[in-house]
Amino acid sequence: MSKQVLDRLCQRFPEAVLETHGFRGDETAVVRREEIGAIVRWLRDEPGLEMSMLTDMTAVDFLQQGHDPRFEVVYHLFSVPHKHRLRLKVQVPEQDIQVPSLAGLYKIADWLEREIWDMYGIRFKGHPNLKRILLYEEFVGHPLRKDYPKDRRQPLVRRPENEIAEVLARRGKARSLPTPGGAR
Amino acid sequence: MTTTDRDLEAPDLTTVNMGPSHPAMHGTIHIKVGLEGELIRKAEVNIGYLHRGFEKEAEAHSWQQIFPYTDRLNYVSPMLNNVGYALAVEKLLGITAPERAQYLRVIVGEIARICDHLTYMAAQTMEMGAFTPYFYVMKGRDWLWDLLEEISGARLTHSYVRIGGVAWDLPEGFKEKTLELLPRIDTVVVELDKLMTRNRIFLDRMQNIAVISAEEAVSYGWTGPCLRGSGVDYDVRKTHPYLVYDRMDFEIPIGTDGDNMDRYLVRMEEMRQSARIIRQALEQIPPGPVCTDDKLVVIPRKAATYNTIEEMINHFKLVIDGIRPPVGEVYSYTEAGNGELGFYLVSDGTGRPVKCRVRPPCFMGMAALERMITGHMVADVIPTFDTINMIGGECDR
Amino acid sequence: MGVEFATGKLADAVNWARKFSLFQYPFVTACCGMEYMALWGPRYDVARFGAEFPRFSPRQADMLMVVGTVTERQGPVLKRIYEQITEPKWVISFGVCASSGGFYQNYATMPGIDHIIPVDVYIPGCPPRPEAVLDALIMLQQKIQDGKGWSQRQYWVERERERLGLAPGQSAGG
Amino acid sequence: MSDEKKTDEKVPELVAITIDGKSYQAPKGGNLLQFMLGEGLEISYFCWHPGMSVVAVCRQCLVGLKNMAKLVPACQTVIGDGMEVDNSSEKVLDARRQLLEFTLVNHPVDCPICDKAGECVLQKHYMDWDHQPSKIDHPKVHKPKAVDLGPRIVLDDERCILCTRCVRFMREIVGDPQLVIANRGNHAVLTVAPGRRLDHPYSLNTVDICPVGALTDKDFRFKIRVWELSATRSVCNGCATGCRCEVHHRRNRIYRLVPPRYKNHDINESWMCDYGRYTYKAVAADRLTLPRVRGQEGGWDDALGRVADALKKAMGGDRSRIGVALGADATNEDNFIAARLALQFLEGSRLYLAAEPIGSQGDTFLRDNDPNPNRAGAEACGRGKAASAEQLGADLKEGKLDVLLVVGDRLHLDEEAMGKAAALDCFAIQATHPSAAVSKAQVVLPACMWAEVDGTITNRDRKTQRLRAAVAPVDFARPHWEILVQIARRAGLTLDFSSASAVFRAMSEEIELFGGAEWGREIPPQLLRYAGSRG
Repeated sequence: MSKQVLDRLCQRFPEAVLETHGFRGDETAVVRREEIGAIVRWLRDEPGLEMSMLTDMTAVDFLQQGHDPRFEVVYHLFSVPHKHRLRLKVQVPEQDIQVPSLAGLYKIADWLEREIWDMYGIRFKGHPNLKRILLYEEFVGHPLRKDYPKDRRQPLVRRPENEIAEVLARRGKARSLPTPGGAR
Repeated sequence: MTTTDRDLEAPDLTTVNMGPSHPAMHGTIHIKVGLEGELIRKAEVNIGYLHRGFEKEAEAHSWQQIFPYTDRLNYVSPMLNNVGYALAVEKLLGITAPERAQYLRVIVGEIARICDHLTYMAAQTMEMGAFTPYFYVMKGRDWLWDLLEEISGARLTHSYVRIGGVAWDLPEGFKEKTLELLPRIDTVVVELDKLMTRNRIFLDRMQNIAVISAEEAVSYGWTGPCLRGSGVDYDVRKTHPYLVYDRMDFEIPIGTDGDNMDRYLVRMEEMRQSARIIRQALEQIPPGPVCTDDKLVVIPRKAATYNTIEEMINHFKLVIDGIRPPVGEVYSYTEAGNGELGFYLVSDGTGRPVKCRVRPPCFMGMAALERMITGHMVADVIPTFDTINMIGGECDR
Repeated sequence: MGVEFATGKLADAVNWARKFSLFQYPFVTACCGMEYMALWGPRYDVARFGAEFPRFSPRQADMLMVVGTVTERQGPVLKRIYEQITEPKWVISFGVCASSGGFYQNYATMPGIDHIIPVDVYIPGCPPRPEAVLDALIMLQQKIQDGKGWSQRQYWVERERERLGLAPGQSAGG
Repeated sequence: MSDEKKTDEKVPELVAITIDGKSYQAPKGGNLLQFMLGEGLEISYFCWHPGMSVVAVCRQCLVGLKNMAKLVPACQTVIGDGMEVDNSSEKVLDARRQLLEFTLVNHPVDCPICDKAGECVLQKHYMDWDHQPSKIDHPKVHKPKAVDLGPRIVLDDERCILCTRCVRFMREIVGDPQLVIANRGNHAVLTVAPGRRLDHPYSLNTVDICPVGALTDKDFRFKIRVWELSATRSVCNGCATGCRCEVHHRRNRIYRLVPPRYKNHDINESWMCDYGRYTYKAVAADRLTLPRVRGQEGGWDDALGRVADALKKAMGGDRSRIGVALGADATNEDNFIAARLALQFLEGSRLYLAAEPIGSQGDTFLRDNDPNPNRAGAEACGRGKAASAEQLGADLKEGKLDVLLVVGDRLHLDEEAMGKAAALDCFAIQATHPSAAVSKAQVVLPACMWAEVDGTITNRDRKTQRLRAAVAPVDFARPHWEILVQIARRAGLTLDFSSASAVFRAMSEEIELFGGAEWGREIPPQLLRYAGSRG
């Protein structure tokens, strides 16, 4: 079922679909970044497809795998009337890190895109208010990038041991303090 | 805490902050409403207060080690998350659990679903001021937790499911206990029904409040009880049957007008259906192994591990380097308490996921909350928020 | 014999009264909340210990129960609530996440609430069983009866501050 | 397990062969196993090593050849024209499984206490090829355990699978056959030649190439499990050879240095000397952690301020009375900044090069007589204007200097010169460890060591290689170049660099020696766990 959808997509947008593959029954199409809006709109409105639900949307960072381009944004579409699914992917280079927004097509895209911006720092062109959703505005960087250290915390409340450490530093004492419970 | 705020500031609006720590905001969430009198003109929903970096942790652990983290996603029904994650990894590996394990997963999953909906009822009613049902519900939930504890050894965070099956078989006399318990659970549901469903005040605060049309619900990516409350017939267990749900005979309750009351009634009915499923599963469950014997997936028995070098190496490599799925990506979805719980896994062939994305059902609900409460009274925020049944661990991950 | 005796006895009486009328502020954030609900439920009726009555206004509460993971984003909220509670106040850290961050050791979570507020009783467990919570409650009551105050970590912080000649911080927030 | 083909100078004739029906262009007369590994094909082996002779004792790399009844070891097979290799048929895999089973018959159940576990080739092959339960219920043959083989190495004979890699290494690579295999059959044991100990200065390489946990390093064993470690690629700073190495560290503590495994590159192939391996200890041992002014520990502001003031004062007057000494142990970036400070901003000031005198500790294999890791680079940075340390001593004695700023720990002066230096207006030194010069200096600025900084160093063959920061700087230490930039700022000089890579860019434009050098991409430390065994 999903296979036919994929085939129709390839017929309709032969130049926009860069690559397709199926793994464990998940049909995937890698499409050109600029076309994603048009493609998704077509998938949503075309009779017989009607992929009315944007089930999920996320990004992947392939830093360790050394892929180029480094990021991928992944869309999972689902057709409530016809019960078929399709996965779309667009590749995002690190230099020009932005993707057209789908906020106009699906209501949920608004928050999902905000989350991707929050976690990966991928900009969405045309998004109404692209700001952090899970983390706080004071947070610097994007934690789900592979080069963000897992345990680099950015506290909002100053820790007492930090204050103590600063005082010690000012007075020229060693920095490493024994702290019960460990000041991480 | 009442403060005026800049970005919601308009000449005629009073801004009220509800949360992050608020009696009715189970889990921490922040709703900022701009009021005109008691009418909500503007609203802004802030989530993320319970963002604990699930995905970052998952990327730092081996495939098996992620189970305890999935427990704490939707911590009202941990078993369902276990099952969902296990199915995702099995899809990635291209293996299937033995039949008995699949039945066990159905059984524990449906018990967890009842717990989930009972907890929802407790929150819904208590936060609307009706404290009595809370005690009825807690009574019932503790009974169910006793069952799950007998199976898994833990009251709440079970980690009972394994990749390729489940940890161990049912304890002695489990079937009898469950069959004896289910009627008592039904009575709890009936009591709840009698207490609330025809209660005048309850109805006033639930009926025709926060109506969401089917189109809107779909566009918001709703799934599960909320979507069905809006009259859309979509339940993963029916449309894409997984495990052995295709052998079960059960109904999917559908709402009509998509208001708070429908979302409440759908859950009420689902508890009864889950009980049906459990009964059938307990009847049908075949004997047999509860886990695959694939050496590359399941760690060997302790006795063999400690006495032969082959099993020792096998155990060692599975624990240290972890399971090595093939390179690839899968999106696997199951019906959790709040709807379609999806896992999008990307593997590069090493023992750790490149990406372990959770598709949180109630995240979609929260996205719609702003639209749902705008135009209603400030008192309607609480019941509306409750019908979404937002679970912090799942929504913020 | 005399004044000290009388005042000493008076303090005991006050402490005795306090320990059986703990008004708790439940700062419920996460999974532990499920066990916290069970704690209220009919089976493990916390009312037996005079601590059943939740006050959702910090100004009327005297025991802060931090239930579940506290993230860095919640830090200011928690600290503010703690500071709004009037003296005398006690804090129970419910579950490992609140006590030490548990197995969430990453950018988002706080490695234990005692990094920003003092804690009287830590309850281990993920989540702790209600029995453990009741035990902790009894321990806290004993602590109140004895008129004992802060946690070991708090002593450490204050000692350090004193050693450096800083102003004594009433809360560990510094 | 990424192995690279040896790059021969003369391009060999390519012939067509097929492996599992797939056709390849292979070098005629080449080694089949090596070729298959180079092509990334899955094949198991224990005894073969690119740097050593082929003995085919483990038989683990058996493959099938067309028109050949028996299976043959790939490592001993010479590639010929039209060769048809079978690497995946059931027959081949079954043979390998049986071989592994035999290898495991007498192998002790030691993984939990074995230092190699986690990077053990035997474990890897069992999981990749065999993974079937044990069929043997006989008691295992017992052999000597925990044999003290030499000053640095402990041997466990039960774990040894008799691949003879270590024996061949001692005989062929370092030409000192200290190890032998004694006895016969399943009583064969690895041992040292009678009356000898395994004390060769390159003996620790046998630990690296040991596929199992038979030979272990006394210094490393039982400190940490290997899968906890992260690897950062860097360069050994033990001498002027500049061997490439991997720094294995966890939580800002270094546990060992190892050569990159099986990489056949020009400098040190996959070997390292024992001395170089232990140079990591200096990174943690009694470091200078805080700035000192006249022996008083204090904050950075004070210390930097004093140096800057002294410079300003001296700049006003005769600039030839300012002396700056480059360090032969500092990175090129550090020396480049120091040289630019001296030659451009302090026009007319004197430039020196502080370096350890050349000794006689070197040998013909890897270790060099010159103990300075970066003499060539420092000289290049000095643009030939840098005078020797002796010259510096002479100038001090003649009282030609008022201000002296020294980069690095390699300054050695005789008593008199030292005394003169101590009496200068300002004698500042950027050092990592206490030394005579440090004790005399008025301002001591704690600097980072090679394992704590990003940068490049240039070895005796004028080859520039990249250092990568493996651990965080100890307490308050800072990189040399950063200290210099801050001094310059405070002295009112616009020496603006924000990162070592920026310095490198400027450097590679100005100095032709670094023109061809590459900064390389930033590789985050790789956790040894999950990435699979290093075997």
